[in-house]
Amino acid sequence: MKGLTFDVAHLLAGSLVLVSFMQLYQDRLSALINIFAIHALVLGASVAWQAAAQDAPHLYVTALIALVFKAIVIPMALRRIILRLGIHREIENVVGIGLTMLVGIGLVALSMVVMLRVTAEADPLAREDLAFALSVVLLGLLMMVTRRNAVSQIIGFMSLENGLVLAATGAKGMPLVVEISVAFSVLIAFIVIGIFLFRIRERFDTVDVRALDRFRGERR
Amino acid sequence: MTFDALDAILLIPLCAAALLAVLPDYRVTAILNVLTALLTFLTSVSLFFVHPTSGDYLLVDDLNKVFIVLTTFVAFTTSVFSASYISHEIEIGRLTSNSVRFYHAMYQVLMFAMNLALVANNIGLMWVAIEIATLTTVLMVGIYRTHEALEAAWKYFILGSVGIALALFGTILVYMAARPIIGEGLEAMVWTVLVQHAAKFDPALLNLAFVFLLLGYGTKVGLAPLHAWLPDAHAEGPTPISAVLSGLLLNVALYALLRFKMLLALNPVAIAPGPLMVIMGLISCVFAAFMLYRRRDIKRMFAYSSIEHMGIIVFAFGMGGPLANFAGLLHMTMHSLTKSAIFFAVGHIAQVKGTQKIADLGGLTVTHPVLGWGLVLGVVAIAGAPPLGIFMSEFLVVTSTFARQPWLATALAFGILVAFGGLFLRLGSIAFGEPRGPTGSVHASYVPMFAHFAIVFMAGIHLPPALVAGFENVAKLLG
Amino acid sequence: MALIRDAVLQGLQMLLVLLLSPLLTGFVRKVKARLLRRQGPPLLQPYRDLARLMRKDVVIAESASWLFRVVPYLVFAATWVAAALVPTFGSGLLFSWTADLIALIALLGSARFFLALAGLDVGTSFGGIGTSREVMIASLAEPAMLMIVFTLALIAGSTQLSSMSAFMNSPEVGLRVSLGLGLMALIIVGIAENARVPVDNPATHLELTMVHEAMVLEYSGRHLALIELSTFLKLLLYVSLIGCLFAPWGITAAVTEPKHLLTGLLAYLTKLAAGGLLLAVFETSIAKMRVFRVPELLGAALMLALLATLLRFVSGSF
Amino acid sequence: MIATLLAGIAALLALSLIAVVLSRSTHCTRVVYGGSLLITALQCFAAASTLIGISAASSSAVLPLGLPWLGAHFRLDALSAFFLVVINLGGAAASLFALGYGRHEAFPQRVLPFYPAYLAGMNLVVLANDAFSFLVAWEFMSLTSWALVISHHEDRENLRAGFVYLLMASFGTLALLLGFGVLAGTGGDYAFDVMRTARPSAGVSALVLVLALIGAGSKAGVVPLHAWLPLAHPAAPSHVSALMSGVMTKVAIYGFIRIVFELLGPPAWWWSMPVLAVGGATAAMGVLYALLQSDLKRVLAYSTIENIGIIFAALGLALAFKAFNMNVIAALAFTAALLHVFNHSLMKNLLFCGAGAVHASTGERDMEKLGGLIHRMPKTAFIFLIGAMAISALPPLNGFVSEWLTFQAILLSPQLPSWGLKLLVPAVGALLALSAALAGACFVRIFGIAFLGRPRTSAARNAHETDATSLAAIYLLGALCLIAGILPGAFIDALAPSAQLAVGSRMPVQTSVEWLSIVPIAESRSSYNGLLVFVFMGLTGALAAFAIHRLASDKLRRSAAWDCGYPDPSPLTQYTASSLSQPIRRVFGTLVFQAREAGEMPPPGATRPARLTVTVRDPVWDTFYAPISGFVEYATERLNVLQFLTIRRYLTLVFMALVLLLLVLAIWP
Repeated sequence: MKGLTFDVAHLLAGSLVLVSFMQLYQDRLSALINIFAIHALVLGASVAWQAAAQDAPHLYVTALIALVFKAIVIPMALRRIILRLGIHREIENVVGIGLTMLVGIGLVALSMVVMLRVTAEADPLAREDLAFALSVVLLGLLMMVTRRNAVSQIIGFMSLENGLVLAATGAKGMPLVVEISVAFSVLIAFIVIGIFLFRIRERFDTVDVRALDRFRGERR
Repeated sequence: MTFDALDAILLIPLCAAALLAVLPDYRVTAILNVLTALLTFLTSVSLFFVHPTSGDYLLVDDLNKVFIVLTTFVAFTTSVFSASYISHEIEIGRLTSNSVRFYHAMYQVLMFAMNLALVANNIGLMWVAIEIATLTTVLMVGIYRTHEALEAAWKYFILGSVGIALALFGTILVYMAARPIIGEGLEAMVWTVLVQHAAKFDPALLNLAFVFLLLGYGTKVGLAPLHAWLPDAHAEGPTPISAVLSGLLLNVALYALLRFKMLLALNPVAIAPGPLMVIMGLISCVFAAFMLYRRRDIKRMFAYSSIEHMGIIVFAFGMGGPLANFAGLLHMTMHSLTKSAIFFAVGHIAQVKGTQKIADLGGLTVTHPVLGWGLVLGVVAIAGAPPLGIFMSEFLVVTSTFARQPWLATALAFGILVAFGGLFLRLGSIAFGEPRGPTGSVHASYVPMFAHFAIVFMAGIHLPPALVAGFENVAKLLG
Repeated sequence: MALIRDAVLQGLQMLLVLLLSPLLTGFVRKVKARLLRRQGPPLLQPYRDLARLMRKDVVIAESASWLFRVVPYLVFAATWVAAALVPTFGSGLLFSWTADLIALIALLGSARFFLALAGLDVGTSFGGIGTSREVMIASLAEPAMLMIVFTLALIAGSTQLSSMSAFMNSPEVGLRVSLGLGLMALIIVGIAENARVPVDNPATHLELTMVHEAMVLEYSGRHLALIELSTFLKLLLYVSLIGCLFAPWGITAAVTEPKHLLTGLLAYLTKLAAGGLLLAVFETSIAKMRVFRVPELLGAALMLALLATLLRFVSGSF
Repeated sequence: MIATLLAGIAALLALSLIAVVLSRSTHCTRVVYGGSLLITALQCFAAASTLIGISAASSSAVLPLGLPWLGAHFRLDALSAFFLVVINLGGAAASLFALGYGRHEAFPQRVLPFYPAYLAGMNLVVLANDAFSFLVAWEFMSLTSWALVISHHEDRENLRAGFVYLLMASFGTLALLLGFGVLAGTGGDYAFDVMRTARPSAGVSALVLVLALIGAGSKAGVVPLHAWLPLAHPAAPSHVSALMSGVMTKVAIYGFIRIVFELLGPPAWWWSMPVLAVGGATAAMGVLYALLQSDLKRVLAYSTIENIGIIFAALGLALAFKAFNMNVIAALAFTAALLHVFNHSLMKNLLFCGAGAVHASTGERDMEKLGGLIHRMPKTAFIFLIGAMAISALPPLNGFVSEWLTFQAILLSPQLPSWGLKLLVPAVGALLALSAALAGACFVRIFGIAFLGRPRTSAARNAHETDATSLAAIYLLGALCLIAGILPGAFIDALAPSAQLAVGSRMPVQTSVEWLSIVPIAESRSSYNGLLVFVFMGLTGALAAFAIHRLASDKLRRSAAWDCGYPDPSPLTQYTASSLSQPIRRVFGTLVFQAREAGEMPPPGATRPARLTVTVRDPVWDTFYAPISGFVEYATERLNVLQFLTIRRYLTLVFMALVLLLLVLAIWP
């Protein structure tokens, strides 16, 4: 039984990394959003599995949040945004897909190396989980820095945060997990609302020198 | 549970925030704000006399006592300054009474969050508190709703969130490291417990955790290259918030960093956290020093000087040892007081001149002697000139380092010198030279500013033995 | 008794230099004239000139200040005191230790200082020319002179003229490189300081070539007489300086009996004559040089003296 | 004794507070300057009494100030007593002068609060007995003087001068701070008493020597760290300039002596070489700079640099002799240095006050616009002449005595067994000789152009004699110059304890020598008697005058100037400052400053005037300062880009930092 739990958790966590890679691969926003929904779905599944495995019922709440909020609400909201902003078939990579993937692989390798230095008596489940979680986090960050469009950056951030939740739930018996995931959902809600409010189309990136000259007068 | 001072410093701001959110008149709310801050301050002072028991969630020890008292005090003086500042903003219509109500509520929430972060005995709780603080400050930075303000708020928000996320990951890792030793559940996140067992934690996990915490909380401290949010947030938000950010929020993040440093220091096998902090501190100090030169916006300039000083402080704590730690604590205190005082002055200056562009300021000592000389005094203090407090701490940092690591000390001295040049270069055109801009009189509250200067001056001349004892004690704790 | 005798001797020396100095200048002029196959002025002409100038009224410019009138006396006093301190017939006189060689140079320096100021006082362009050239020459001649003093002092182990001449008289001073260098430098400096050819021409009033004469251009009557006299004194001083340092024969350390005095005087007079003769021959055999060549000459002197000093520093045997 | 001195300092600080309070009142000027005159005079007497041994030789005190576990240590010993005399004598004279001169001040409230504080700061520096108090006082001194320098900040130049000054000052302070850091060692004990006992290793003490030379040297204005001095000193009000030039540079020298001669223990043979080299270079460069300036106060500032060079050279000699245990000769060199410190403080105070009087009555500092002042301000002219003579090292005034002693020390240095020194010392001697001669030229130039000749502008034509109080101050200084010149023995003896303290020996007693002459080593070797020189010159001069007015005609007619028959009524045909120094510029300037003259002669018939343009480059600025400012420019330019990145780029920074640290962890053993 122990072996099975471990394998399933491992599988789910690994597939989360895989989905992150799929996200990196996508350059169409609408497709990206779909993939993110899947990302959240997998997360929900793995959290639920952890809940079962650690028989920690409160984790189901987290799983529920992941499912409802991240897999359904947010993607819908984002879809509406991109439709309204008319950027749903935007292609916007800073660096080419291939390179991004390459870097992503490097990151995963790095996180493995760093994690496997952890002595084995910290139980393997946590250890493997953490390795995956770390790579998800790094991939999310990578996404944020390689995408020019606000929406895809948010998605990057959210997958980063998925990695966090994965880690948190993987950490057996960690208190406050629910609170933390809630807090993060609030954070994300803020971001999405922010985009809504300020019509931030490419706000992340329109902070260019001309704008600064006009607004800041900091330039010589 | 029994209600004591510890809960009080959390509950007072919280209740006040709720109250302020509903009260309409901004004059009343301003006064209420001041009173609340005063009350919180008095309560925090009482911590020295009544010794509350630290539970699983809250703790009070010598380390955070210092921070709490400093925070509540500066919060109080800032609220006094904020009262006069806000009234002027209302008059010129930059703020509506609604937004002011929101502002005051947020102010108290911020106080609550910072106090919570300081007294939290639980690394998760501390993280939550710091996140709340971040969100509130984001909202307050954006309060003017101008393009620049929103812009700055947004930048702050995004970078802050990422930092927060990294910090959370670090926190989780710490828990993971602690769990095998302490066992599952709340225990494994409680400071007091962690500290006892830190020696047995898995070093690799601790190292990893510290990297994430350094970057996560380092973002809030404003260390280069994670500093990007800081200058704009300072420049575009209302000045009281700039004062609070520089004077308090950075310290709170620093406090978190220190806690984890202590944790790592207790583990013999883990990497020494010192070198990392020293390097980042040095980079921040020198980098910010150079950034001072081409600033056009007075508030942004002082924001960069905050980065520089945070760099010095982190450097000092990174060096470690009783002397350097003492210097770091002293420098942190002095910097909070001085920098917030400078922002008080700058706030009034910006109000009376109607601009915060350095190019449009000039001859302040002629047109507004009190403000002008106040600013000069502040810059002299912040540049580390005697007989003011920062000179003492910089003296201790540099000399104590030079005996151990001459090149590091030389680099630090270089940074300090460059910053000195940058500050005085600008000061010359702001405070002296031919007057520029409107010369109308200003109805300002000079009390907070000069109160701070008085304390800084006294500290530079003579540190009260009690304070010294306290600091030395804390310095020992920090190892 | 001894004190009185010393005082008398000291006074005698002062009078001696004062009285002999015009004669020396006259002698030099005479010899120069003869070398040029001219009759030349009589030997005592300088005395006559002085007397005539004394009798004439003084005419000074409206723009002249009190300083202009005081300077001649100061210059005269400084030069006379300096000249009186150089051993002539006997060394170790009563006040010989009042000022050593360095102080003596400085005394001459103060004389020059005042003269230069006088050149500027009236506010004429010629005075300016004189002063500006004079200070330029001085700025090189003085360090050269000091370096020479260093050399000699290092050889003699003293800056005290009496003991220096005594040492030079003593057998242990042989022929030394540094001495030779010092002597050459000293001669160049002396020529420059006394405004002789080739640095300056005491006999000309060709405005653009003159230095010393341009400074004193505005002086007349008794003032001019004093300045002339101090010029004579300065020449005498340098000749007797060279005499007492490089040809110290006949200078008695302690003048106690008349015969010492007599021998000393005779030796001194012969030295003066020789010096004057050599100077005249030198001046007639060389042409005046352009003002801006002068620094090179003096620079050479400075370098020679510095070299001498260095040699002395490096080893006592040079 | 120390208690009274500290009380005096406290009184000065209180006075500056009073100045803030009274800033509106009209009596403020009189109160402040009168008060500081009184206090500094008392301080001066107190210090002098210890110096000549009336009261206890050395006393110390500890106040519960400054560093908590250290406290503020203060100590009064012979050295600090001597420098206290210098400081407070200068302070008293300047305050007296300011009682009159201060009335011309347009914005007294910008000067008065800082003036007493500045005096207090200088007093504190020489009393401080631990590194922290020393540096606090040192930097406080710099700050207050900075405030005084920029007191006329409506002029942008002054602001710039103040900026450069403050930057260099804090640079020096940091150098000293590092030096003390080394001396204190890991123990972190900053009390001088501990440092005295500690014997640092060779490398450490070498480092400290260099840092002290940089730190104290930058304040004293040694080349190449002098750049701020000629900017800052003239910018301040004249009585403050007098203090900065005459006194504060001496405080810097005190710092150097205290650290290198006392705290650092027995010197190594090579220590003297950098000091000597710097001293010689400073002396020569300073006076050459001075000869190229036409701003009266700037010339004086540069001449300060020259004299600082002389002092450092003498100190270098003292170090050399001390290193080889020739303590008696070391004492000679050291005494020469201290005596020059004292003399220069007198002369420079005098000259700056004189310049201030001229500025007050004509509103001009540019010599080219002055002239003929001796007619309009005879009293000032006379005493200024005395000062000029003194600083040109002419007997029988005081400047000559100290230079004479220095030369005597040089003449004794062949005994030094080190070859490097054998070659260096004569070169330095030549440089000193050169600078002495050039200084004479420089002051002929100042006095001749500014005071003699015919007035060049209406401002000079309508000048009026300055007020009695100012004159009193200047004449007091002049009298002291004369006394120190004709009775040097007494002053040399007063310096004996300081020499004893610093080099462990002293010069032979001078006051007992017959006829009051001074004899450094032995009478057969060298001696000088200022008194007799003075008397003789007086007598002979008087005799000549008497004889002439008896025998010769004493008639006197005034008429137009002769001027070789072409007298020109226009005063513009006079020699100007720049034309007067043209020959010297040609001789030295082409070498040192790459001075180039370009003459432009209009073609025949053209009516426009011919032009002569002179270009002078400052080698020091070109080699040291321009690159640094260029580097800062470049660095700020490059780094400033980081202010304008997009959020994504900022995130990239964070990301890279994270990856970097993770890599570090990955490769961590």
